[in-house]
Amino acid sequence: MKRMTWITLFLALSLVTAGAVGAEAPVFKIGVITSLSGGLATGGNVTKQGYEMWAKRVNDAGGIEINGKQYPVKLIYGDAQSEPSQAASAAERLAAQEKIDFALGPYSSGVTLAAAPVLEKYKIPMVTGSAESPLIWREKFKFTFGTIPPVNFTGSSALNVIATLDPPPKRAVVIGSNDAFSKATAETFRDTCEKLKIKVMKYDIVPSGQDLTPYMSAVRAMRPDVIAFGGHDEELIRLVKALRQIHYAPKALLMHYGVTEPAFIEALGKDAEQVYGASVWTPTLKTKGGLIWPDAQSYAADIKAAFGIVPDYTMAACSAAGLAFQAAVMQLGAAPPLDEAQKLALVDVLEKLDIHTFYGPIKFSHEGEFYHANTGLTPLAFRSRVARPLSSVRPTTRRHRRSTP
Amino acid sequence: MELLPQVILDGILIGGIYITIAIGFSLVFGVMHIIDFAVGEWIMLGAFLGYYLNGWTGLDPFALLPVVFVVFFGIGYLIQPAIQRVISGHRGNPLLMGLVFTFGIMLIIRGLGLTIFGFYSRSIPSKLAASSWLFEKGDFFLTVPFVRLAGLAFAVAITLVLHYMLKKTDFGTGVRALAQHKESAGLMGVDSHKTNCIIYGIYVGISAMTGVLVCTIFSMTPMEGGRYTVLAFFVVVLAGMGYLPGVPWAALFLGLIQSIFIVYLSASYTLLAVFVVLYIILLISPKGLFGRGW
Amino acid sequence: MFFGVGAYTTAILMKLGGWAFILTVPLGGLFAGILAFFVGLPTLRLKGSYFAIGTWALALALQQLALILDITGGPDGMRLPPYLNPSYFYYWMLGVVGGTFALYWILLEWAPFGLKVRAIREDQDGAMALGINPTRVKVQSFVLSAVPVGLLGSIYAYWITFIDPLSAFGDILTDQAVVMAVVGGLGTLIGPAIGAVIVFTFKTLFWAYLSDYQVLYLIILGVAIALTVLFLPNGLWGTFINYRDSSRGMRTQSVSRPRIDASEHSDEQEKGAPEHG
Amino acid sequence: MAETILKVQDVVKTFGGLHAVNRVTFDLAEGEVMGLIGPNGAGKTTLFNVISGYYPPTQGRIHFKGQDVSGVPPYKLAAIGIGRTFQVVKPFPGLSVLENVIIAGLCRYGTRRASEKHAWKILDFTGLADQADKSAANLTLAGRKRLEISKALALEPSLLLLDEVVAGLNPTEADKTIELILKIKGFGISILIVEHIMRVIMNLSDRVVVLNFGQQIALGKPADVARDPMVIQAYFGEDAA
Repeated sequence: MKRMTWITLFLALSLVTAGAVGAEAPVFKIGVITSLSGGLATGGNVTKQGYEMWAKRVNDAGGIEINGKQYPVKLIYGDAQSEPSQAASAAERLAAQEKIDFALGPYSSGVTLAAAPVLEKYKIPMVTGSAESPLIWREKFKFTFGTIPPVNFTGSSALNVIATLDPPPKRAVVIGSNDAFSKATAETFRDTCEKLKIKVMKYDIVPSGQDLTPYMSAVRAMRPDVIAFGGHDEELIRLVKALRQIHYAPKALLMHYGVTEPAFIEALGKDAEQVYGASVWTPTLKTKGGLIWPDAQSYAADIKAAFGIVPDYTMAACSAAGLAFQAAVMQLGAAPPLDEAQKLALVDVLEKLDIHTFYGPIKFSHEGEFYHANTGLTPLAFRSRVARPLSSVRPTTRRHRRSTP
Repeated sequence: MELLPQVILDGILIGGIYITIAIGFSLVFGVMHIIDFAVGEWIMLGAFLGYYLNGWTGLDPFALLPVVFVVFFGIGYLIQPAIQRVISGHRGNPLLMGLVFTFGIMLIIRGLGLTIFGFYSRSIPSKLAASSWLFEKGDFFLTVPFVRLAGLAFAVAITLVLHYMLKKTDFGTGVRALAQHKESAGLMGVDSHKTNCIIYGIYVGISAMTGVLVCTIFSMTPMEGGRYTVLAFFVVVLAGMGYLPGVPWAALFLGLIQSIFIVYLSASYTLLAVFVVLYIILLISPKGLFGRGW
Repeated sequence: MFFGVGAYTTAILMKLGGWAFILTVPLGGLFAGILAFFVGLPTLRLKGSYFAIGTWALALALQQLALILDITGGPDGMRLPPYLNPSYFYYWMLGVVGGTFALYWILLEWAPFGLKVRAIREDQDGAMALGINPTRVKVQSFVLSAVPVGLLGSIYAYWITFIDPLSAFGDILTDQAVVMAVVGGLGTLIGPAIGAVIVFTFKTLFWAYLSDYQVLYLIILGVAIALTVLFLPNGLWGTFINYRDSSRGMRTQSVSRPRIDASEHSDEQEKGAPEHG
Repeated sequence: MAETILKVQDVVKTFGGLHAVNRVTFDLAEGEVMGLIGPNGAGKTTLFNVISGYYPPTQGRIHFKGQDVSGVPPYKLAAIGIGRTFQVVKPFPGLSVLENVIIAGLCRYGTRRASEKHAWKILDFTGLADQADKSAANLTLAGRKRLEISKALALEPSLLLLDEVVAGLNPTEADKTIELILKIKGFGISILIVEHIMRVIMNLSDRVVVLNFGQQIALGKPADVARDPMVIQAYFGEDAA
């Protein structure tokens, strides 16, 4: 009953307030849908800082130049509260009430999957700097693009490196936390292991927030060479601590997300060693960019000055998402506010986009399972603590070729 | 290999952590009939105080426990009158009022926590965390992580101290009288106001110490309090609401279920199993495993 | 819990069964009702807070189940084809809510059912002596309250176009509802609605003008809840009613007067419960 | 003699080790008024609760109109014609007097409208009609006791269990209530009545059952029972015997 009242009133009020927003000075109104509260707030905040950094630099320079005139950007936030339903509501509000020209996307796949159809409904293009789940791209949203390649594109790279260790690992245990992203990561790890002829002795998807110590005791009895884990940041920290507490170190511990994150290294200190991960960007990467930042180092310095932290790949990808929009809209030459035809045209420009940024190349795939994901990048494999790329490995080239014919 | 001893041990060690999470919560419910939604937030705040103290002094987290307790005892003591106001007087449904009020407190603490501590996970280093005993004999092996053992020892110590306090001291007699009958306890000279403040202070103090423990064994973010609120709730319901002696057994029971399930049955179904078991036990015996709840 | 059942009914039937939306909505309500019946039968034997905890545990179990099963898409959730017409859903919701209010009004104010419910709420033993079967009436009310929620879950799934275990079985809405109920006054039909308006307006204004200080929102909401409970224990609406009544004097009260003080009696029952149990 | 309506056979009710009711046996004929007396704690209310279905008997059987009703829940008994009042009155305080009675009538008359018509008749009969719109919480003690009777009557019972409906009233009110009970008896409704005030029991009852510490110590005509030495001992102690 109460929930029902709440939803009705929400609906009624959103219809009432829809007409209230009037004309303002010509700026690009950009909706940012991300989780600023809830369980994913850590990652959400990373995306927020990335988007903010881009907007700040654009506005410091006077705005985006369209036909000789400069138009500033205005970021309008919608808190997804780490819940897909809230993300959809936020997207609905930004689209219907705030009449945004463009959207910058959420952190985490579930939230993106909820927000994307809503934006699709209102024909608003979105570039997201996070959300690495393959599911998003399988849905083939016309209006959704992403600067980070999906985990099935990147995740295998670290395993490829581990496979070259001497002696080569033979047996692996793969675990995933039960959320959309982590499960996809675990699936990728499992499939890649099989491809590399590493035997998967145990594969489990566990409910998030579990104490995995007893599980690890059981795993220890199997003595695998590799433990691969898909999960979010604090789960990774807990897993490493659990292994430490039971005094067990496999040859390689593989995690996809977060190993390059400063928080991970700070929280674990020495224990973060021996953890392998994959990433697409680090501040030490050699890149050459045209817009705003000339290279990765200058970007990192900017972030350090603004927030006092070292940026990770998600933050960089988010700033790069802003750059993608900037480049596309400049090519299009459309001044705000964008009408529906211009938004459609913007999608076409984005599809053809091929630019180089501090983050690396941005080139969205047109078809296949990586539809609209950025496949211009080269994933890197890392060993944590030093967070220095071990080597650059092309992902399974066959797949890569299929996606970009 | 023979896993069972290890699985049981792990279950007991998890249970030890659950004891400390739930025992203060149960005490406060038993004495004041408050379901404190903010229990997880006290745990979170304690964890962060421990984290910063550890950073400044470099002392081992276990050595910091008394300091954390004293600080949060004070905070609890000062906050209690507001809660008392909410649950007393001519108000409808004090239980629900207390629940909603502490829900508000929870939001405030969480908001402040996020503002002050930021979003990242923290964890407190401890020398104990890096060592363990290892017995190995043929197929049989058993690892005892020091830090978790210390956690269990702490839980047992807290339980014994509370037991002693309630059963053997004059203060404890007053508390028990108060829990059973507020008015007549007052007539017999128990200062209910002060007693409630002290009990609430003890509860907040224990919860904060639990935070330090959790942050040493696992990690903590300002968003995570809610998880511990749920755990505290479940343990207390299993034990029987407000039935303090049931808490350790319920906590160990929960720990063992989790540990055995995740290893022997299905890792995916662990949480489902926990909720179903809770539901079934509630149906069979609403007053907890021992039928002694409120 | 019933919200999620409705939502998943529609999602599964539309996506895997290829059903039309209109057909799935009544089924969403129906399944919610059936579940309420089978859950209510054993669970409603539990008293007060134990009942709440029992249903909570069950809702969490259902959430876990939705996370594990394949048919629900697990943690990935389910996506439905978007339907671009907000007013369509608006009328659906209005219809369901209006219909529910009308049905409840008739049942509670005019039909014998309402009197039976009130009798049980006030004195269960007394009601039994008058031939009222409390378990039956409770299960009936439980089913009655579950059906509209299931219907709304169905509509919600298609409106939002994406559901997953967290959104369908999460408790964020429930928390808000509790909050609103108390801000707006407990045990009345109008109280929760007023609470909802206030919380929603506050939230919208906050997002519009202070979007950079999202965390502050938590704090302000928390402070608002705490202060309301401290100083307006009957909620805003309840306080208003009390004020109106006291300024009118203690005149004869009309039959349909909203019962603000219901909670006091239920409190007495709670205290008395162990003696009967 | 008329047919037996209630048959209580060897009924035992224990709580833990305590025998609240121990081997009580009696019959109640149609139209008969039976008094149930005994000192405080004798088990009268417990016996009432067993007969009206609130507690299942630990041992023994209860037959109502020839049907075994041991352990049948109260709401079913109410439906087949056992009405009862409570010693601690149980009105629904938030509802009006009229609504209180309507609820009871619903059991016989399915619709609210028919039940309301019936309720007015009952209220006229019990003299509460002028207070029908009052909230039940605002009635005097006498009014509330009368409301208890009204509710039980609205069930159109063939057996009425009255638990101290006179106790606590002033003499005028008490006389009015006794008069009311006699009128009810006049309809041919069987009544089992618990009362402390001997005058009431002696005036009303055809027969009396006496309980002491759960045991049935006497059964018979009021005048005979009053002379029974065991009864006198139970009421006045050892010295009086």
